[in-house]
Amino acid sequence: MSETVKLTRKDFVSDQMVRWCPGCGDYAILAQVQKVLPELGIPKEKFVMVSGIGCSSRFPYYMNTYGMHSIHGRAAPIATGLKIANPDLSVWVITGDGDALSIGGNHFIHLMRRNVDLNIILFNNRIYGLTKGQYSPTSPQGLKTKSSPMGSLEQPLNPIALAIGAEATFVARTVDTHLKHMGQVLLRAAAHKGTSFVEIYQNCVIFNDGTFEYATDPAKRVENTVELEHGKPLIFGKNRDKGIRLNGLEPEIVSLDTVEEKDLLVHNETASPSLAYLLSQMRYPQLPEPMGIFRCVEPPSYEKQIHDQVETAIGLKGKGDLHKLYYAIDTWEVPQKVEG
Amino acid sequence: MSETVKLTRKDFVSDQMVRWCPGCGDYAILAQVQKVLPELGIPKEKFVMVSGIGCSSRFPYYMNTYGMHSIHGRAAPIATGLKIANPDLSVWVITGDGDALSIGGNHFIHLMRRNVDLNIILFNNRIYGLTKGQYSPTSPQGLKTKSSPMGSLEQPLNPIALAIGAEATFVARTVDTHLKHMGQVLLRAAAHKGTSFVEIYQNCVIFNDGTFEYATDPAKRVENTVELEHGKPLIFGKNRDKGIRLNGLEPEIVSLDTVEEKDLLVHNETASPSLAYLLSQMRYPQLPEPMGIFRCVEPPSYEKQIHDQVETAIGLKGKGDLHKLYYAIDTWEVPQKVEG
Amino acid sequence: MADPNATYQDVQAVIIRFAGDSGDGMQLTGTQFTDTSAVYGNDISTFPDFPSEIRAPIGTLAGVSGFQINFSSEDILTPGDAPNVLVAMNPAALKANLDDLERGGTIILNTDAFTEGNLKKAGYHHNPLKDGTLSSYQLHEVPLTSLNRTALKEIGGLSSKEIDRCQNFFALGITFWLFDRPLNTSFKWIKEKFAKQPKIAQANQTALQAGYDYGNNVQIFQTRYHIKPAHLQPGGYRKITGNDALALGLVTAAQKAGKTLFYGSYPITPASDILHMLATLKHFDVRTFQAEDEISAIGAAIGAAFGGIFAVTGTSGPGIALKSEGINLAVMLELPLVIIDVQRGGPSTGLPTKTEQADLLQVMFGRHGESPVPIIAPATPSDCFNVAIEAFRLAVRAMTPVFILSDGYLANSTEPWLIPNPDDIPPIIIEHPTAPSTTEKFLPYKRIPETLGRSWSIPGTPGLEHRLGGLAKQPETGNVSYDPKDNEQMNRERADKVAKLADIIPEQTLIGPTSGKLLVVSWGSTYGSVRSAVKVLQAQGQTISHAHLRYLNPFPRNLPDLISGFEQVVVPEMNLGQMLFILRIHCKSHRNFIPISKLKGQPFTIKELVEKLGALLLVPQKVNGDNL
Amino acid sequence: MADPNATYQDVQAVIIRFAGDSGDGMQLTGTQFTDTSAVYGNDISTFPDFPSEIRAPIGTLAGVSGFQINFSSEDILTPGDAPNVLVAMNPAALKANLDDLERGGTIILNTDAFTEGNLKKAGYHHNPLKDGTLSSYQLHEVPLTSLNRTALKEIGGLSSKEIDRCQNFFALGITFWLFDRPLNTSFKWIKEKFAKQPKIAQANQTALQAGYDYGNNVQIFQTRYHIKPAHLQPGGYRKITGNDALALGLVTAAQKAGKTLFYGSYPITPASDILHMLATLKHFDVRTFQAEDEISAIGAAIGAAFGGIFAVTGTSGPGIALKSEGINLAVMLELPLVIIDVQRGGPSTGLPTKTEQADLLQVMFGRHGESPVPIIAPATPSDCFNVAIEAFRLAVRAMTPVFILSDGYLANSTEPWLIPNPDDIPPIIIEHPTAPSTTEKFLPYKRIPETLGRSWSIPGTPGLEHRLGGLAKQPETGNVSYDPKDNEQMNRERADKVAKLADIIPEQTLIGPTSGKLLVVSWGSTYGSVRSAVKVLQAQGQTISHAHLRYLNPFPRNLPDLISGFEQVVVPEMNLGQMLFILRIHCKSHRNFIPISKLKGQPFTIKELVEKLGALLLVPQKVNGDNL
Ligand SMILES: Cc1ncc(C[n+]2csc(CCOP(=O)(O)OP(=O)(O)O)c2C)c(N)n1
Ligand SMILES: Cc1ncc(C[n+]2csc(CCOP(=O)(O)OP(=O)(O)O)c2C)c(N)n1
Ligand code: SF4
Ligand code: SF4
Ligand SMILES: [Mg+2]
Ligand SMILES: [Mg+2]
Repeated sequence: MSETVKLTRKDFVSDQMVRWCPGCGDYAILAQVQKVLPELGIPKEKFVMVSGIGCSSRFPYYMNTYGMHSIHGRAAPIATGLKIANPDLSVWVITGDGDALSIGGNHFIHLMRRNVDLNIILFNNRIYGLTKGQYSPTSPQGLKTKSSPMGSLEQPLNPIALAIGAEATFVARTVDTHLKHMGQVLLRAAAHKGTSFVEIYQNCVIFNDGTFEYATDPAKRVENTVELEHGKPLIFGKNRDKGIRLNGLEPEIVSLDTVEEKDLLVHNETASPSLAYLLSQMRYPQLPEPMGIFRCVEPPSYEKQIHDQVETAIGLKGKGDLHKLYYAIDTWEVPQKVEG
Repeated sequence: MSETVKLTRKDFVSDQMVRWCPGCGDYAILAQVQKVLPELGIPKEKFVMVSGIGCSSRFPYYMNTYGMHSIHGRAAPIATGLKIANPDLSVWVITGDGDALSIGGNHFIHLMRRNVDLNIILFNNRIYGLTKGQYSPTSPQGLKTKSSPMGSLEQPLNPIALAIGAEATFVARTVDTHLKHMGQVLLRAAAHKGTSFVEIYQNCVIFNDGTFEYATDPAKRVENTVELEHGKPLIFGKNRDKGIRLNGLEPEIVSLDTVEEKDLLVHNETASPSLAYLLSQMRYPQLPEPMGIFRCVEPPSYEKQIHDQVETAIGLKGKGDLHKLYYAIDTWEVPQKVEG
Repeated sequence: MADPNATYQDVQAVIIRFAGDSGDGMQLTGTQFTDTSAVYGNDISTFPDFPSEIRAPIGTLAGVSGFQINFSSEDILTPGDAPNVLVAMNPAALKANLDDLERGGTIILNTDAFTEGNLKKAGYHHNPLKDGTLSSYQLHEVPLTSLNRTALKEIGGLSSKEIDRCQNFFALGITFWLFDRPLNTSFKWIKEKFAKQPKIAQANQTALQAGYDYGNNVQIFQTRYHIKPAHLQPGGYRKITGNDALALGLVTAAQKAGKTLFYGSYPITPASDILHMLATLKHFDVRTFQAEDEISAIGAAIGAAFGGIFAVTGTSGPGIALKSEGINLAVMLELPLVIIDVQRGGPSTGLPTKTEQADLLQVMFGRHGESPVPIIAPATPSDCFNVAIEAFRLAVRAMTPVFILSDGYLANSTEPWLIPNPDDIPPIIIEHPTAPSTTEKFLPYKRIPETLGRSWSIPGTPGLEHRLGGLAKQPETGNVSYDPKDNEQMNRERADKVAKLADIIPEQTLIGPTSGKLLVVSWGSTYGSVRSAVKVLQAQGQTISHAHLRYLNPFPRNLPDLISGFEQVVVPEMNLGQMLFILRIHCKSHRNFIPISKLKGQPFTIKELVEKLGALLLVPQKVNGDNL
Repeated sequence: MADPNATYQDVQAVIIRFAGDSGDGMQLTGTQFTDTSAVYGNDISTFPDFPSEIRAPIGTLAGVSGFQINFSSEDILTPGDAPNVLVAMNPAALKANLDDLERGGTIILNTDAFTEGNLKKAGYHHNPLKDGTLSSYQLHEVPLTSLNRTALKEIGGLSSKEIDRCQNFFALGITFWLFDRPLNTSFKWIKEKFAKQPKIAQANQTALQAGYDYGNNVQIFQTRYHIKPAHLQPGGYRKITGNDALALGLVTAAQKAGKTLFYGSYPITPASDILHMLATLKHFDVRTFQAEDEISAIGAAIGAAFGGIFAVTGTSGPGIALKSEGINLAVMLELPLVIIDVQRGGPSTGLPTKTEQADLLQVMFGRHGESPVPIIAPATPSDCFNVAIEAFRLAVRAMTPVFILSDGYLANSTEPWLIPNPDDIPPIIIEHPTAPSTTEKFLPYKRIPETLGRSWSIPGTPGLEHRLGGLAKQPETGNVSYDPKDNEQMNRERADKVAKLADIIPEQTLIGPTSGKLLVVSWGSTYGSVRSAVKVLQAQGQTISHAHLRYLNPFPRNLPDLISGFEQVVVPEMNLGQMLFILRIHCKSHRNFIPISKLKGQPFTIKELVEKLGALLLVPQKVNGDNL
């Protein structure tokens, strides 16, 4: 089975009933992942989906791959251990805004800086779905929910900014309704050697319907988002007639009627992270929100370095020998007693 | 005692023996805090020092104020609860690079975004002191320690960048050997209403001696660091003859012989966080490391908003009345049975 | 309202279960039926049962949501065993619930939903309406969807989705007719709920009335049932769930102590509703903190307790696991704190929306080192109110964290609550120390002889500056001490002060003879079924006694004596024998403990307990203690 | 080497303690003495004792660091009770250790350090050298600092700090002379250690020799002592601590299974050294992961176990608290994993550098729901090696996490280890399933009848794709199931498979008669003192038996029977009676359990046990089970 049989979407559909609410954005993401994985040329048995707890975290059950639905917030370390154990696997972490950024926040930042070769997909619906609708770390300030009847008081986390603040090597954003874009981003994430972090704006029809409508509705999307392309200036709008220019460190919207393309901010995935951070600060409604790959650089991945150290150690000391190991410090011999 | 008796350094010295290693940078920080607190005009009984676990976290024992030496990594939530309970207190969180950024990383980022009115002092010695010298999340890659005999593999966290990635409202940096600077920064931190985060480069003589020598040695400091002053250009060097200019988004060192001051990068504490992030990326040896206040903005603090909601609720519903509360939903009366 | 076409029959109690898709509004329908019955004067007890998915695909077994109500003219203690009536909105609801229905019970179902597609989704290969599956029940086939549409078509301006959403009220109307309930409570509720959407209000009211009229007009029901009001203790009543009762109890405790209430929590089923309820009570100076995780929640509660206010943190089993290091700090600091564990099915994520009692040993022992913590367990939803207050009394007396051990069943079940007069609840008196005399040194860990607690000295008080910490301590001063003797002494003092709470804990009572062959010992939410089962057996003339424990650590002083009067002690628990385990240690001289274990995510039924206890009464167990 | 001026005396065993400032190198001095004695052929046992601060201020009691060695010509099992000889480098070291010294014991002290300032720092109001404090000891006053300076002044090129740092070797030289030890082992060590600093090497060697010569030349010692080599089992030996033995055992287990070893850990005293040791063994394909916290460490270990390699996570009590949610997941997933708890004084941060056994109930019960986990406890530092291998055998057999319960005493103590031949250690055979036959469906949770474990199927294997999860499961398929029966069945199966490990656990043995008046039951690190105390009593002709438990869950099959043969069962533990608690449950028919509790952060001494057990032999306890 590990010969290169051409895999299809169907190969990735498990026999378990999908149990999300009708209309949930999770369906589109599932479908897109099932579409992208067969395109990677990786045998099916090499894929592992690891998730935490949340609506989104039921994902592995629906994929006919290896998988683990673990505990809340802990998918990142579990996936890290798995990848260290077997770097051959293609490991995907499926998580939610609560799972990754609330209870799992510590693992999230440490995964970023370690740069383990994993792919994280964060289903950001700005709400706790599975526990029936409390505000999450990405909920907008003022959001009224069951646990914030007078409005949430907390400044939301910006997942992209946090990832960049934590030394992420691959950071991207897409939306549940833009299938083509999601597909492209997922392909790039899969190709990146190191931690690939993808935030997906996902609609929760039940508890936070329409929270990202400005970016998910195709008509509004073109006005309220801008697609990042490496080496290209930031242009957006239905007629692609608007661009982003830097005024000092402040991005501003300019009309291409009056400003030339060459004066626009040009995207560079491999630039210093200051650019990626700056882009993360472009927020609706003041500015169009960037979509696509914010940053992509490739220092060696963590598990690779672990393996390199193992190799180096073997090179230096030879393959471990238990006998030698036991005798590695001062030893002494107690001779056979000669009874007399 | 809560009359405005003039407090002095001595009032803040507890009767407990200070048990850090001779030469540890922690001594200087303790002395400086004991010097600054009496200057704040706050009665002594209002101060509370809350720490986690680590060498640095023994701090509260040495202060003759209220204090708590809690558990590893958890000072931030404890201080948050305390401040919510009593917003009148001046609460200081004392933590280490392991305490705040390793086990306590999640609380750290959430404290930043919530903006509780606390002052955090992070003693960054780039090592786990108390557990006898393992690498920490701020240790440079390649550092050989007990737990990384072939060199640490992890990209270090940049505490300033992480804080900014997590929506911090006050971010500053200073060093244990520069007492005057430390004092100024601590005063500013105390004045800020909201979470004030201060990173202090601290020398661990036993396990990581000299790790920040470039910034702590007075002679080297002037060449390798640049002091941030609001509204002023970034100028440094023994003869203050060098400056920082932006080349696109890349800071570069220029000589004031050839470049005019007006072309230098001017610091602005209240600018978009992109500037603070960019400054956090200036690292030795490529660039001088900024010292002082990276960012200072004052949205309302978390505990104040909680209290505001309480006030609003009381305004709307009147002060809570248990009788009304019990009867707030549909009730019915079972009448006294008339036996007959 | 009497209907000449139907005969009336008086019955003592009826158990009805509403079942449909997660989106069908069954929880709401059940709640409306409950409210009406409660206001009508019946004793009531309810139990909702929903899947852990929010809204699994329509029509599937996974998506079925149910709500059971037991309403009665007599005192009842549980939502009942087998329903007498099942209202099934679709084939999946029928399939998922049929096994539970009593033989010969009544089924009301929506025939419009029994389409080929829906039958398939529910896993029916044949239509149960046609293949005899339902022949031993009283089946009432109602084309609910179409009847409802017809009834509402006059209103106009409603989408067909909006119209179909009223179906549940149509079904409710039918049951109201069948059990002769007044409509006004629901009418009122609809009016208030949809005050801003008058069309929707009108639609729901119309559907309700139409359902009622349908019952009246269409002669599918031979009999209407009449359940008289119950002889409840006189007074004001309301319906209450365990979670709401906890929230009200906590607020009451704080008010009675003149304290601000702090609640730090990270959402988790089935505890989240406590947070939701408390978040609406800010006018009582309740400060809720939705933490980033459970570790932060306990941490903030510790900070708040240090700050001198009433601090609570609530969660379920997985959250307690995460909080255990923090709880241990609170034990060491000796700060008063209440920790709520609303237990659910475990281990791990287990059965998150179901009930279990298997966290007892975790809360008792799940911390490193010697770490004694008092534990109280409420017996019924309304008892949660009392337990919340009691927990604070213990916490401030002994200066210690205290556990409340509730569970998913108590959390979501409702029963009528005899509303107390808040003025009758005794105050909680706390004296925080103030500036010490100049001659004496302030000793934060000096023990109060009567309680062995320490004083609760709080930051902001001039002259009492001191440091708390998790390191081993010197007695009285609380200074860090590595002296072996100090460590042993402080460990023993912490154990003693918790044990000493038994001084103020009421003695254990029982119903039935005080000695004899069989004593049933229960704790927590099994109270209702165990007490009911024992009553049944006692009514049959059997000699059996029942002691229900509310105080699990320390136990009431007289417990060992009380137990020693019986030949056999049976302990029914929703776990594999955890209380039995602790009893065996505590009541060392008793040897014949017998477990009744259930780990099915469901409460005991009265019937199964009657059977199991009855069997024990017939065949006494060997007195050798080998029954675990 | 014989010295005409001194008389020789043969003694069986000597206990010597080196004490000084944390910076004085006492751990090193002790280690050198140990190594020399071990190589010389004595049986040895050592115990370091250091403060939790890294280097508290010089000269203070808080900064005193000590190291005790028991060396003997006979078999010894503990580092000894009261030292016979105390080497004190300063007044604080004298003050902190004097109480422990045997009456009449020998003191060697550095008079140069007895300055006014140092006396004050140590809290001495009078100079103990002058006020008669030491009159009942054999006092040897040595101006160590000045003698050492004189000895080293010839070398040149050394700072005075560097010279003074050699003091400890001067002191070591004196003790070497006193106990007639050869110098060559230390000479060799110095040479290797300071290979790159020849001056420093020369200085230390000179100091050592000078100290030795001082003993020889200055007639302050009347007698030299001679301790013959012990009659140890023939073979190769090395010194080993419990932590090192665990590390070697884990690597051995992995090699014997042909597996990569994964160790995920967050540093914590006293477990960190396991991580440090394993980090140096990368050439055995050991992959260490220093996690961001304990939760991540257990998570990564679970991931690694899923990945099919040998996964271990190690910590101390506070870390276990944090890991409990993760451990519970491993229980539910049924993955093999080893979890090490090196216990320290608790609760909370407690006494982090001291020892205790109070995590037993935590590892047994500290998880929500029913969550059975096997537990093994090593008895001695070298037993840690065997236990590590055994833990993996159990883990892969039952497909379960397994606890190893070590403690701070085992972790840091050393004893000679009879080095095994790795080829004699039986392999651990694991068969991972491969592609299933096309006719059968792969069932990840199908049980193997012999063990009740499941197969260990690993990602990367074609055709076995499956999903694990923390939700309740259907038997065999492992699919999510909310079916009440499934949940109960899986809970019982998990309990049964752990209980079934008793099939392969050796029967419990004891020393002494198999029935009688008194049985002592111990577990873990108390082995040495308990066995020694029992030997003493047996030698006195007392009838007493001793069973030491290594398997704590499940217990050996014969344990209840074995225990039932005795009138009284005494359980000495470094806690408030945790094992006694479990024994009482497990051995229900036995009623007379007696605790001996110690919570002082220190191991039992043989003497205190001899006294307490002796007293019990004189005054038998009432057989009413009321002794806890
Ligand atoms: C330790 C623990 N705490 C809390 C929970 C309850 N819980 C389950 S999912 C969840 C949040 C889900 O939000 P998110 O990650 O955004 O996922 P979504 O449901 O929105 O997809 C919470 C709080 C849990 N399962 N475990
Ligand atoms: C739950 C828990 N895990 C681990 C430890 C062990 N521990 C104590 S302090 C520390 C790290 C200290 O490093 P840092 O915060 O940088 O403080 P420093 O000692 O360097 O000042 C660790 C790992 C602990 N006390 N508790
Ligand atoms: S609750 Fe929201 S996120 Fe969860 S399945 Fe339903 S729509 Fe999706
Ligand atoms: S170990 Fe390092 S950080 Fe800790 S007290 Fe000593 S010098 Fe300071
Ligand atoms: Mg979400
Ligand atoms: Mg540090």
